[in-house]
Amino acid sequence: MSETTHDSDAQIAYGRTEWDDYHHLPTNTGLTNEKVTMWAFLGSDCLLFGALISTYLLLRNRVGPSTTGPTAADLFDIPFTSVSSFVLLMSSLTMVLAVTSIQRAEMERCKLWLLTTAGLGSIFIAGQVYEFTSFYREGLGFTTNISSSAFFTLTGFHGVHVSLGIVMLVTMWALVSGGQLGPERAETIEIIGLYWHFVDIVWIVIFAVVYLIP
Amino acid sequence: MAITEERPEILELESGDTSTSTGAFARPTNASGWRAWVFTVDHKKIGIMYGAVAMFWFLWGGVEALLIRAQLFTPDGTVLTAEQYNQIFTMHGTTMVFLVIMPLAAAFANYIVPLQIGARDVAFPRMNALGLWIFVFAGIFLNLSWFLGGGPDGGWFAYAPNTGVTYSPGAGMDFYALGLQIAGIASLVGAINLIVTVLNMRAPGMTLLRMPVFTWMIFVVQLLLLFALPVITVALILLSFDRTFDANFFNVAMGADPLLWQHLFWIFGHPEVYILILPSFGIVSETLPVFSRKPLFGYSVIVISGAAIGFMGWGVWAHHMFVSGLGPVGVAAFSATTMFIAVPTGVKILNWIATMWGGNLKFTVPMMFSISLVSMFTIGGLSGVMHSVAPADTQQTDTYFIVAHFHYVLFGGALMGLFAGMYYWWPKAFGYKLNESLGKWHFWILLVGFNMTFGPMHIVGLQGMARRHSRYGPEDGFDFWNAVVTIGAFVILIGMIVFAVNIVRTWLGYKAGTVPQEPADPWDGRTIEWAIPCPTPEHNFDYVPVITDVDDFWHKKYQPDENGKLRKVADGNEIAQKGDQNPHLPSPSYWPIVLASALPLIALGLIYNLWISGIGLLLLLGAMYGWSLEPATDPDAGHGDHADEHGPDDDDSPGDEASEITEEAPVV
Amino acid sequence: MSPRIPISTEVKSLEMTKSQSVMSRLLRLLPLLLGSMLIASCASGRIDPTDPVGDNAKQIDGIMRLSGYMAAAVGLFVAGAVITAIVKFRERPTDDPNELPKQIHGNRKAELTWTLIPVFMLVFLAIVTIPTVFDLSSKSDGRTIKVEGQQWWWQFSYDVDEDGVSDIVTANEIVIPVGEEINLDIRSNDVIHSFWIPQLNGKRDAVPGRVHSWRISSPVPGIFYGECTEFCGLSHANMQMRAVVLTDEDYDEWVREQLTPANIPAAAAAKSGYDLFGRHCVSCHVINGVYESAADGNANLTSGYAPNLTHLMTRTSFAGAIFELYEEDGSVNIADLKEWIRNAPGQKPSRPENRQGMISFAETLSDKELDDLVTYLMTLGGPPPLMPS
Amino acid sequence: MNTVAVSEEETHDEHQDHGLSDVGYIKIALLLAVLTAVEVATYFWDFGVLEVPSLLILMVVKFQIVVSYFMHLKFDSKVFTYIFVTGVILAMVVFAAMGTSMVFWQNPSGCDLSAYC
Ligand code: HEA
Ligand code: HEA
Ligand code: HEC
Ligand code: CUA
Ligand SMILES: [Cu+2]
Repeated sequence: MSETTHDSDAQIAYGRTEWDDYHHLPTNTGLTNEKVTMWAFLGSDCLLFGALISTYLLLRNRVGPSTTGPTAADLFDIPFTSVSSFVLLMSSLTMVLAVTSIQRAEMERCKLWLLTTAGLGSIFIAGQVYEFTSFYREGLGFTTNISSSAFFTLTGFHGVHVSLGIVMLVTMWALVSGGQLGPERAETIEIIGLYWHFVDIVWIVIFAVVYLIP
Repeated sequence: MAITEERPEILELESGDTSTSTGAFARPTNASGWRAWVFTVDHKKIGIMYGAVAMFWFLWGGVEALLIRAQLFTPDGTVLTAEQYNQIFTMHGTTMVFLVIMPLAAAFANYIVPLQIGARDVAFPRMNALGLWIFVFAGIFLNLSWFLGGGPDGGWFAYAPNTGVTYSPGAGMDFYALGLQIAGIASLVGAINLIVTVLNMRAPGMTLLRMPVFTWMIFVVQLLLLFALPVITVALILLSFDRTFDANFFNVAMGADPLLWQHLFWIFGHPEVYILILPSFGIVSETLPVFSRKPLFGYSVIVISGAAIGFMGWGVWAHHMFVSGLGPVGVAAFSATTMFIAVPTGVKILNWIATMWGGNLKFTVPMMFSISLVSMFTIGGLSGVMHSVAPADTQQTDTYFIVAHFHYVLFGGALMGLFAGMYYWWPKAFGYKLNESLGKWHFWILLVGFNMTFGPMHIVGLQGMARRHSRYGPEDGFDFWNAVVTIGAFVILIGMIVFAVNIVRTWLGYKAGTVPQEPADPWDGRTIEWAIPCPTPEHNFDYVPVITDVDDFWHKKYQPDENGKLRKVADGNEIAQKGDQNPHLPSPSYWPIVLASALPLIALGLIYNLWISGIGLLLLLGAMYGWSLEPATDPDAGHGDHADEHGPDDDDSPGDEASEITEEAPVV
Repeated sequence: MSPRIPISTEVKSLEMTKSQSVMSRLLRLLPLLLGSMLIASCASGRIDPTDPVGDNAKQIDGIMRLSGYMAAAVGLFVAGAVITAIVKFRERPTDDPNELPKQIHGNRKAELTWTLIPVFMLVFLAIVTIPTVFDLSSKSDGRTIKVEGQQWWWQFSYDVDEDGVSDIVTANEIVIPVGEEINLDIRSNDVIHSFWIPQLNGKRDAVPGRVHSWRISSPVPGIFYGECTEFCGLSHANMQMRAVVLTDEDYDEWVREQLTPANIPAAAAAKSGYDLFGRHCVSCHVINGVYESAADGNANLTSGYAPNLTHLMTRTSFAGAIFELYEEDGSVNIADLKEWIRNAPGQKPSRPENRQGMISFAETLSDKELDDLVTYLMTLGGPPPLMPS
Repeated sequence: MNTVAVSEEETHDEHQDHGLSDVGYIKIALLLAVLTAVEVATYFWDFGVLEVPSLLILMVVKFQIVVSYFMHLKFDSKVFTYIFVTGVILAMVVFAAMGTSMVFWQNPSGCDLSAYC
């Protein structure tokens, strides 16, 4: 530190601006840090699911000398999965309604839609649990063959994502109910909504390429 | 998701010098001693800790390298058993890549980027601390394997099925898979944090194309990490599931194709090598202009080529698989894409030379390391182009010719650049310069030792010496050069000891007053981190700088006179900020380190006993809960106009500033 | 600018501090050192890819040299430029510290030049490379030999009568006739290995679950050395192989001998060894004609395979070609062979407890028994058609 | 690069435009439901060669709709679009290349991948 120059007021400190305080600095993009964070995370997650889905697609029909048991695709129950896919799809609608209602400061509605969304998500998870157990009963466990390992890993990871989303939704519901989260923080709900919709579009892809395309 | 609950720290960093309780426990105070480090959320302290821990692992990775070299000093070496050798080279590669170069780059990214963009901290300081501690625990976890039955023994790219339980029954590969998974989480957290920081927290006027090149390169690297890490995450998940839960992903008897692992690993692995080199490219893009006293030649070209390298790096991964059986179409395609990555890299090299050309070169230590990056990396890059010729690579792959290539780019490139950065920014971080003449000894010994170590590897490689061989025979004719290589490695050790001596001596000297404190701008710097005192005050900037130019600080010092000739109009040290304003301190927190410590527990449990995982999981959940109850900055610190808006019971992170910001018209 | 500034100039230019000048005096010794190193390095080994013999290897060598010269040219240019810059533009004591060098921010033409020149060079390189890739991966109309890698040795199988069943199974030494482009079907029985005989061709991975084709040929008879180059676990360093290239007559003779099954020996010691073999070894090893029980693979090893020993003595080496089977005078290397049978894991790192590699018989067999076993093994064919020189 | 031009490269006037009304979202959801129904129909009726392409198209359309409307990407800052679309496209291109190389680009003389050999 150049002590010698300290008292000279001819010197201006480099970079003095009319904001002498960080408190009033906007972000450069005008976007909040949290929302950029969530989108960055979702961009990253695309590659996670990209890798899992392509792994499944590459492995689903592979057999070796010790392969036994059916493939996952042999056991698909399309009508059943269609219903649970539909449920998850509709939960995206209720999610968006939760966001619009908190933006309009309609807290009661917001709570309702949050819970509905979490509920629909739970139905989806229940469906998945049912699917897994029925596969298991039909002789397709996680370790049975290569297609089952790949299938359970892919859908399991999606299920974990959904479950995390449910936890977040219920937390949000609790916060809104407790009055700790008001309309001024609608963006928090919006960000969780982004996550929820992302999980939904991943399922849109899985439903089409894993379940429907033979 | 804790991530979303963080709030924009930049808006409010308040004095944490208090122990008032908020959240679940009393908050740590900012006091001093080790607590000031362990619970800190300050990007500068975090940066320094990243660096220190990485240097420790460098020592360890170096010891492993020396053991490798001792074994290969003579034919049929007997220093190590084959088993030890395999574990040691695996851990040497893994350590150097994941525990040395990446965290060293993270050290600079953390310390320097906020300063270069004029920010008070990164976007999410607690997340930043979390990343650091996860990385620390990942390193410890990986190396725990040495004490629990032996290190991983599958090579750093761990080709399946050799890494499955059938062929690698020890726990080593589990430590590898889970340890890298943990390290990956650290990098992902850090990457997102820095992306947000660079996007959102630049000083007014600092458009993307006024950003210093170092910040640019770090930004590109974080994007690469963001998109590359999930791929290795999946690969490691598949491997762990195979090993731990008997899945069949790499079980050939079940019809697995081992190439799947190779693809997944290298889809990550190749972007990874650019993750390793680009920070150093950024560093020399800062130092070369400063010590040539000329602006960077082709600023925008260098930035764009950096981004282009990052982008093209996604299309070349299979050049690591030229002999794996890709088939000629794939081999030809990847061979061609690989070649063309030399173009943007070459553009950078030539722009650096053009920066020096016609300059007024000062051979300070950082400059010498920077020049050695330019020349040594080129050698490594050119051997890379020789590998990209796929038919030729069928003779080169898995020989020491490859080992020579990647040490030239990693040591001669990445590490030389990082050393340049250390000497260059040392005064900014610690207030004094490292001794220049010891630095020159360090440099010359290192340069000689480096070329002695890795230069001859080209020769033995072309003569057919295969890598990852724990021995070679006397009849192979490799003895002479291997002896030279081993001696070279010990020369490197001497060089590094000189460096360590330099660090300790200058530090002691500084404390004793014989080593002078540096003013704000000791090198006649160009970017705004030199516009604040050395060492950086805890709050970074007194005032937000307004940026009007690339190399903004330099333009404040040098302006054209009436003839249009550039003249020095101000002394950097005098116009620099004084560091005597607004001591806003970020509030420290227990939670990052607590949360991070849960991860190795969970992983250990996956290897030994799921109950341990359960404990880890509880710890994780508890820490997340405590974390979210704790406001990002201590409201009781009683500073600022927002303190009253959210009292202690406002237990989730308030987002009001955020909405406030968007209401304010963006500054135009 | 000249790219050939001698090193000493660079050094002088950097002489600014005392420490440096000491260093630079050391550096001036460098050429001397380099010279002596070059002489020493001429002693190249027996596995040298820079001394190609086979057509494929020669083709590769050509393109490798081309890329090497290109790289060297670029490297010399860059080195020249860097050194010139260091020498010419270094700060001199006479420089006015207030005088700035000319501030140049860039130059579009220069950027374009050093983008386009590399592009042209690389387009050229790609044009040469791509056809070569396809060339080298085509099949020839020569005979096909099956190559199998396993921890940590190689097996070669010949289907002489082309009925789809292997007639000759041998280990570690692939015997081929001179001048013929042999097709290899490369497989693995456990982890990934890589087949490499550098003087004949580049390498090709042996990946379990896949068959990779590759070609080798040699215009001259002789023994060529190679090794496994994909990390395959503990004894990766000890998994070598040889290609024995024979004249057509020798090759036919070799085939004839290989097709002859083994006999039960008559002499006492050998008979005793034969019996011991039946007791201890047949669970893994096959000897055609007498011990075929283990037939095609067995459960004692993760790979399921141990070397077929029917014509052991026609090989020049054993155990992943790391031990010579014959002394230089042509007598059998009894010592190593006996030591191998006594304690294989002691001779070559392996993990028999994990079913990787041959088990130790140090506890099981007496010295006498070992001698008998070796005596028996010595009846199994031989001597080899070619000996290493 | 002269005066204090403290501007950003991105402008955010679109930012104010906050998506659709609730009714709008319900309509979108109905559309999605219909598209899903069509998808499921391919399971019950045979669409012949059209089946795979039509499923893929439907999938992309649904994806696009959810991202644009439910996730507001259509109305929100372009920064988000850049980040997210980079991820989506990288994933598609990279894994498509990996997949095709593992399935189609095999060594012509090598064995067919779907069979163990
Ligand atoms: C910092 C890390 C780093 C960097 C930057 C690079 C850069 C490059 N690498 Fe390297 N590479 C590694 C780290 C790195 N590599 C590692 C760790 C491995 C081994 C992994 C393992 O197996 O363990 C590896 C392996 C590796 C292989 C596989 C070899 C094998 O196993 O068979 C190949 C093959 O193509 C390759 C190519 C290249 C190329 C073409 C570049 C290019 O980016 C280089 C471009 C630069 C230049 C070319 C020099 C400057 C250019 C000019 C002056 C312009 C003019 C030039 C021309 C016209 C030629 N690398
Ligand atoms: C950045 C990466 C990096 C670095 C710096 C190094 C450094 C070194 N490497 Fe490394 N190496 C790799 C990355 C790296 N390596 C990788 C990825 C592999 C492949 C692994 C695999 O095949 O799986 C490899 C493989 C590898 C091999 C091949 C092994 C084999 O295939 O069998 C060899 C052999 O010689 C080798 C040697 C060395 C040597 C002698 C050094 C020396 O330069 C080391 C010198 C360092 C020291 C001696 C430490 C000195 C430090 C101090 C004294 C600390 C000072 C402290 C303070 C200042 C605080 N390395
Ligand atoms: C557990 C299985 C097993 C048993 C039992 C076994 N071997 Fe082996 N043997 C192997 C394997 C595996 C190799 C290849 C080892 C290598 O090269 O790494 C081998 C290699 C050999 C070789 C070298 C062959 C060559 O061409 O390289 C000889 C000779 C040999 N065994 C002899 C014997 C004798 C004699 C016995 C009985 C006393 C015996 N083996 C018992 C598994 C076995
Ligand atoms: Cu087999 Cu290496
Ligand atoms: Cu690469």
